[in-house]
Amino acid sequence: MIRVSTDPFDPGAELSAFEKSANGAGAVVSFLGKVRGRAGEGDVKALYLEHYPGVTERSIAEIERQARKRWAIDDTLIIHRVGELKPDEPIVMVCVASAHRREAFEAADFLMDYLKTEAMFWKKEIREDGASWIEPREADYRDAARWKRDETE
Amino acid sequence: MIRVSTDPFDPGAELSAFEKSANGAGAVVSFLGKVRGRAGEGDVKALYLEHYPGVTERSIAEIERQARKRWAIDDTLIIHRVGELKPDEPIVMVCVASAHRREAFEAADFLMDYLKTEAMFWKKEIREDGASWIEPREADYRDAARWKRDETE
Amino acid sequence: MARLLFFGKLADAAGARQRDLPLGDAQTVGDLVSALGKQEAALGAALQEKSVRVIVNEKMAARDSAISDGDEIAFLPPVSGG
Amino acid sequence: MARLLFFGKLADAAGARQRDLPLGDAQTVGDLVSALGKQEAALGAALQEKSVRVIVNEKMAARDSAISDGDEIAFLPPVSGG
Repeated sequence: MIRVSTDPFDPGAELSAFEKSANGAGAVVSFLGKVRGRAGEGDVKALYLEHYPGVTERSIAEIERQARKRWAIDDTLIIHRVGELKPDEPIVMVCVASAHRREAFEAADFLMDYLKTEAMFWKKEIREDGASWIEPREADYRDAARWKRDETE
Repeated sequence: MIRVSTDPFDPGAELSAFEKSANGAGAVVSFLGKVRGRAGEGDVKALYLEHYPGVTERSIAEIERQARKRWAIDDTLIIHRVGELKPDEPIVMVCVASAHRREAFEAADFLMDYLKTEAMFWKKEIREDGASWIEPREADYRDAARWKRDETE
Repeated sequence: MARLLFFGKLADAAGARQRDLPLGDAQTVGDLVSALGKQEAALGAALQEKSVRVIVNEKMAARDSAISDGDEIAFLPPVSGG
Repeated sequence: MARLLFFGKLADAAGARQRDLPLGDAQTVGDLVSALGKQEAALGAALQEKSVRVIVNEKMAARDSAISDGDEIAFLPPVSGG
């Protein structure tokens, strides 16, 4: 399931519903991203996230389709907040259920790398001293490139 | 925190408490292992897990110490059930909080590999047609060996 | 008339997230960007960056993609989710 | 008298998870396993497997580790957690 929403979500409740509906899977990996209160340049007061309704959801669905092609996945859950978020608020959550832990770990890792570099979100950091749009770090592109390397090996 | 207990646990509630106490961390990865109702040799009625009280907890603490040496970890939670478990019951949960998602993913992955091959648990599979003690699969040893290879590179 | 959408830092450059604009002589995305740049140099330069992707009617497009009246033309800077 | 603990399949081989036993002449873990093997061949063979680890008084031990009265001597087959 893919959910892009301005509504806050409760990571514990999401994992609970997901793992129960994934009975039989054996392995469930979750990733939760929370807004960090500190950035390189100072204290973060808030994040503001924009998306392209419809197009963003389809860009995530395409990423999820790629994951299902590569790994034996029983089920996935992808939640992404948009709008204004305060420090420590959950911003993104990815859950993957699979028969085997290696597949669940790799698929969740892949989904996060691609959500960071391919999914259509734009993130503005609002600090005491101003605001700026964030772009993926070099490390994010490197992380995402790992999976492309794998494809050609 | 390390918890080895015959009591059932609620993965959603555990993640909820963990991620709230890990405020400031940014990235939280969880792994949940559930009893699978099917094994290679037939339907599983139950698992029976044994441990060596005191020694088992210390073997897990040693694994956790190794993880903290390798990755910048803010906090961890390791829960392992013992006693008799039915299919679909949560058996193991690992949560890792870190500033960065790569560290959180790798540390959780490492903890699970080592829990499978190093932590002092013994698992009996109770099937319709009998019962047998389980040993790590070849793949489990291979997974754990990945981290040793890394150390010497 | 076409509907232009600007995301992230491009909305700052355009001063709006959305703009309805007569296409005039512009027959491709590239033509449209050039025409905009003649009026607003900073916006033109921002849209011309290689990292900017274009989506026409919710489908990935290129600089030489044809555009026509009624199209929704979105300009996307590098994404940053998660 | 020492306390022997058997885990996993070794408890099946020993017929019990715990056994209190006079050490007799046994001065090392290896001596003890040999002595047990003379009475119970199957148990002796199971304990002699290379994959079986030994813990004496909650500390990892070897076959030539010394043992004495009052020790807790645990025999551990390959683990299988998670």
